[in-house]
Amino acid sequence: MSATLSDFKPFSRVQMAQRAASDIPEGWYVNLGIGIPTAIADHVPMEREVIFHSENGVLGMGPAPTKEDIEPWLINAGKQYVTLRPGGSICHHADSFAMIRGGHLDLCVLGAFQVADNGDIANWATSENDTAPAVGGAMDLAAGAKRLWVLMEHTTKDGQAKLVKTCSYPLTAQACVKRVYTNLATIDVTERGFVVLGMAPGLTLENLQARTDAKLHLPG
Amino acid sequence: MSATLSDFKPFSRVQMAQRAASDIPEGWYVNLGIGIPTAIADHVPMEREVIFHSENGVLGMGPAPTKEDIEPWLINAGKQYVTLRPGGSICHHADSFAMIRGGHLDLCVLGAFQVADNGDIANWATSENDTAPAVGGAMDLAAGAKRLWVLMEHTTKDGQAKLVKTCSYPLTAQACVKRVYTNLATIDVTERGFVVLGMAPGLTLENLQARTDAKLHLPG
Amino acid sequence: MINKIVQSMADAMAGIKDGSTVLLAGFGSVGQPNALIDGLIEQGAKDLVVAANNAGAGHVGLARLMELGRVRKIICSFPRSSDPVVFETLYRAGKIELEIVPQGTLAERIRAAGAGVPAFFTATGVGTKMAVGKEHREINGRTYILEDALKGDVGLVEAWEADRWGNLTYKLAGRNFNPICAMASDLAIVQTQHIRELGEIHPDNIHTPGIFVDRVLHVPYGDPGGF
Amino acid sequence: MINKIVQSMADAMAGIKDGSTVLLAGFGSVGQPNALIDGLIEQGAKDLVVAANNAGAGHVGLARLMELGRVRKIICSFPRSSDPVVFETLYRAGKIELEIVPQGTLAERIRAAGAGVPAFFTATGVGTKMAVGKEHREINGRTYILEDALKGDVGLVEAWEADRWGNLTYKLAGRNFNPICAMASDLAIVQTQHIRELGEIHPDNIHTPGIFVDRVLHVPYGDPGGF
Repeated sequence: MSATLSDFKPFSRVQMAQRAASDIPEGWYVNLGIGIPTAIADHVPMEREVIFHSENGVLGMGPAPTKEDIEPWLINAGKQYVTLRPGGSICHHADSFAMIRGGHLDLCVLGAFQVADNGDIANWATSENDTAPAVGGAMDLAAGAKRLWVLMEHTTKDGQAKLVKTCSYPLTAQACVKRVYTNLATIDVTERGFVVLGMAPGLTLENLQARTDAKLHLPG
Repeated sequence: MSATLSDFKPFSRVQMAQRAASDIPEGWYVNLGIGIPTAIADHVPMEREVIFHSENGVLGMGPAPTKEDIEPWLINAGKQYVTLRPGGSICHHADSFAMIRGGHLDLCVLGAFQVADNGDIANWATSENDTAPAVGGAMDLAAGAKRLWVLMEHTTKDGQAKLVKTCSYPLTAQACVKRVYTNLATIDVTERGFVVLGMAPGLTLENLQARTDAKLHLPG
Repeated sequence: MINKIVQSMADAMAGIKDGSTVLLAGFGSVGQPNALIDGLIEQGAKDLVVAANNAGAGHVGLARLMELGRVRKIICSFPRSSDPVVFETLYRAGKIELEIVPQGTLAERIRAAGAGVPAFFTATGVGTKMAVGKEHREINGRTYILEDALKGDVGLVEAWEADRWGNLTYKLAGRNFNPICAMASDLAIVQTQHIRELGEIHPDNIHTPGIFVDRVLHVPYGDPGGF
Repeated sequence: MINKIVQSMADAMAGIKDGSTVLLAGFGSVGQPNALIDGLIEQGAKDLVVAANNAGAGHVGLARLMELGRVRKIICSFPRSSDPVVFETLYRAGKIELEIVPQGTLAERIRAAGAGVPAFFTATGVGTKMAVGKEHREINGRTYILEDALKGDVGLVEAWEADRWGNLTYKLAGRNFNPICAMASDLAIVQTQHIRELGEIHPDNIHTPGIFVDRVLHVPYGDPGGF
């Protein structure tokens, strides 16, 4: 890790969410995972109609409610209060997961512990011996959505690479991640492996590679 | 066939339907097959609440409409106009057959070509070479309902037994008929085989046996 | 702005390819997308596999499509109808393939395709001709057979109400196969009696959410006719 | 006259046996049948297998049932919660079995039980710990695993409206697991916010038809609280 913070300026979490949001076209059906991915919705303008889905049978979510506007019967999978846009709808859990598992979502964005350059994702348990790991809908979303993007820090807090040759943590799903947005770069997962689409200002490919376990490629 | 018509008085179709209707207790969910079984509903008084189901997603049918009261969007599986009672509901075809296949119907009553004394039923095709036989929902109903009753003539028009040791026609389902109402008798299908519960006035067991391929038993 | 409402039948039918599998909803003449079938006849796609409950009546609609030689195979539960002359003529002449499927298995196979289930076990058909050649398995003491999902390249659907996001409701027995044909088709095309403003249909009472719908055409024909 | 409305919690809970599998609907505290869980605590059945999305929070409801040693096994997708102390203590002490199931597989397994499908293939979980020991099969070039139906002896459900035939509606995200838990349980017990006259709920907008419901108890508690 030769580069220091003074060498470049990592993307903030808001910037990460903004970058992912700007890549979502109108008309897509999108599920945003609990955590940072949820913030992506705040950066999609209302006039660009993107239809957000939540595992608990809520389709067409709008901006978070103000305290006065809370509808106690309307929450998302992260158990936060949400709103419904005009055109939103409710279904039961099996129908909601039929949307996910039947390949009807254009996009799912999840957080992750690790992504491998074959598209494997590990995001639900940090070791084989984790007591009572909680999987929720992550495996359904990863295996079922047409596209899976990941939004995560480029490395762990102690500097370990999260973009890896092979996931060491228990897998969530195999070969399904298409793109990764980190605080350092935007990276596509292709047949060649990781392809760098963009980097934080001031960052060099060399510096990025130093923070990445798997080989990085340039487009073309 | 030693007995002649003067020896006994077969049940009419109305009587057959009445006998079956009188055996349906309040609260049962019941699907009545196309043809004679449909008429059973006419003999269940409205105040005895029996909830009639049709394969095309209609639950809680009432009496047939008068010409003036026809709702063109409300038909049964036989494509006849029907009515809905207060408390009736509509669902889609997969949910409707979930009711059938998931074992939620207390009773289905079908017509049949043949019933065997192990409970096999043949009611959808008269020979292995039938051109384009039509099965509809019969196999689902026979295999799925908690109880299957059959309402049919005791013999074919030319006197062939329809209550048989082994069905010669293609099966609809195996070992599922619990009771048969014919123009000559009411017969339970038990582990012992056919058990005669009642006969048309003037008919003897001997005469009934003469019109039946499989062995008949008396209760007890 | 998302707007799934198309302005012409040609736009509704655009891109349907020869060889497509078409899931055709409707039961009797209730909730049957007759205008879209006529549109498909006009559009010209051939070598089609059509899944529907029946195999057409008279010389109109599905029967007409078959009569024109455009249907290679029909998958249905009940090929008979009040007037099945076209189907029977083609079938006896060996000019159309037939796959008979119990009605509930047909519905469940379509629903499975929409839900990402490629195959499932069922008790329906065990011990019958329907089970021949299929995998059998005993589960908890009962025998079941394995059935495959039935996915559509195209789904033809009739709704009562629709909005520009493709949210749908159905009227009474007009629901039948429509919701599952929408969810199981790559291209779900809807004819609707009524167009509603977005938000006009209560979110608790939308029968088919727009995620399962691609195109909506306004066809306010009124009540279904005879059968 | 059919009347599924019962007048007391004791009537609602009558006959639940030791060793029962209980399907517990709800997601977060929305659409969760809290009164019925308290009723089950009071009723006394033990050695229970409980299937629910979560494994209880704090020391109330499901957590309390577990704390009393009445739950032998929990089947859920997300055993963590804001305060999972009871579950974690029991689990670490080896006093409760845990079966983790992906949320969509959990929902589909429950729905399958209600629909008479004993087992189905799914892509969810392939290549993960969830697939260990399960049958794998390649279908049309993709690998799937076989999952079993999950049937309830008892289902605990919360509705918004109910009538004496047991027809139900749900309010917004209060729907969640409720319809499938009702359809998959031999004894489906419902607590409802509102009782309606028969026919008051429009037949097109009944979310759970009464055929899937056995008992209804009126529990007008108001809005759900925190999570």
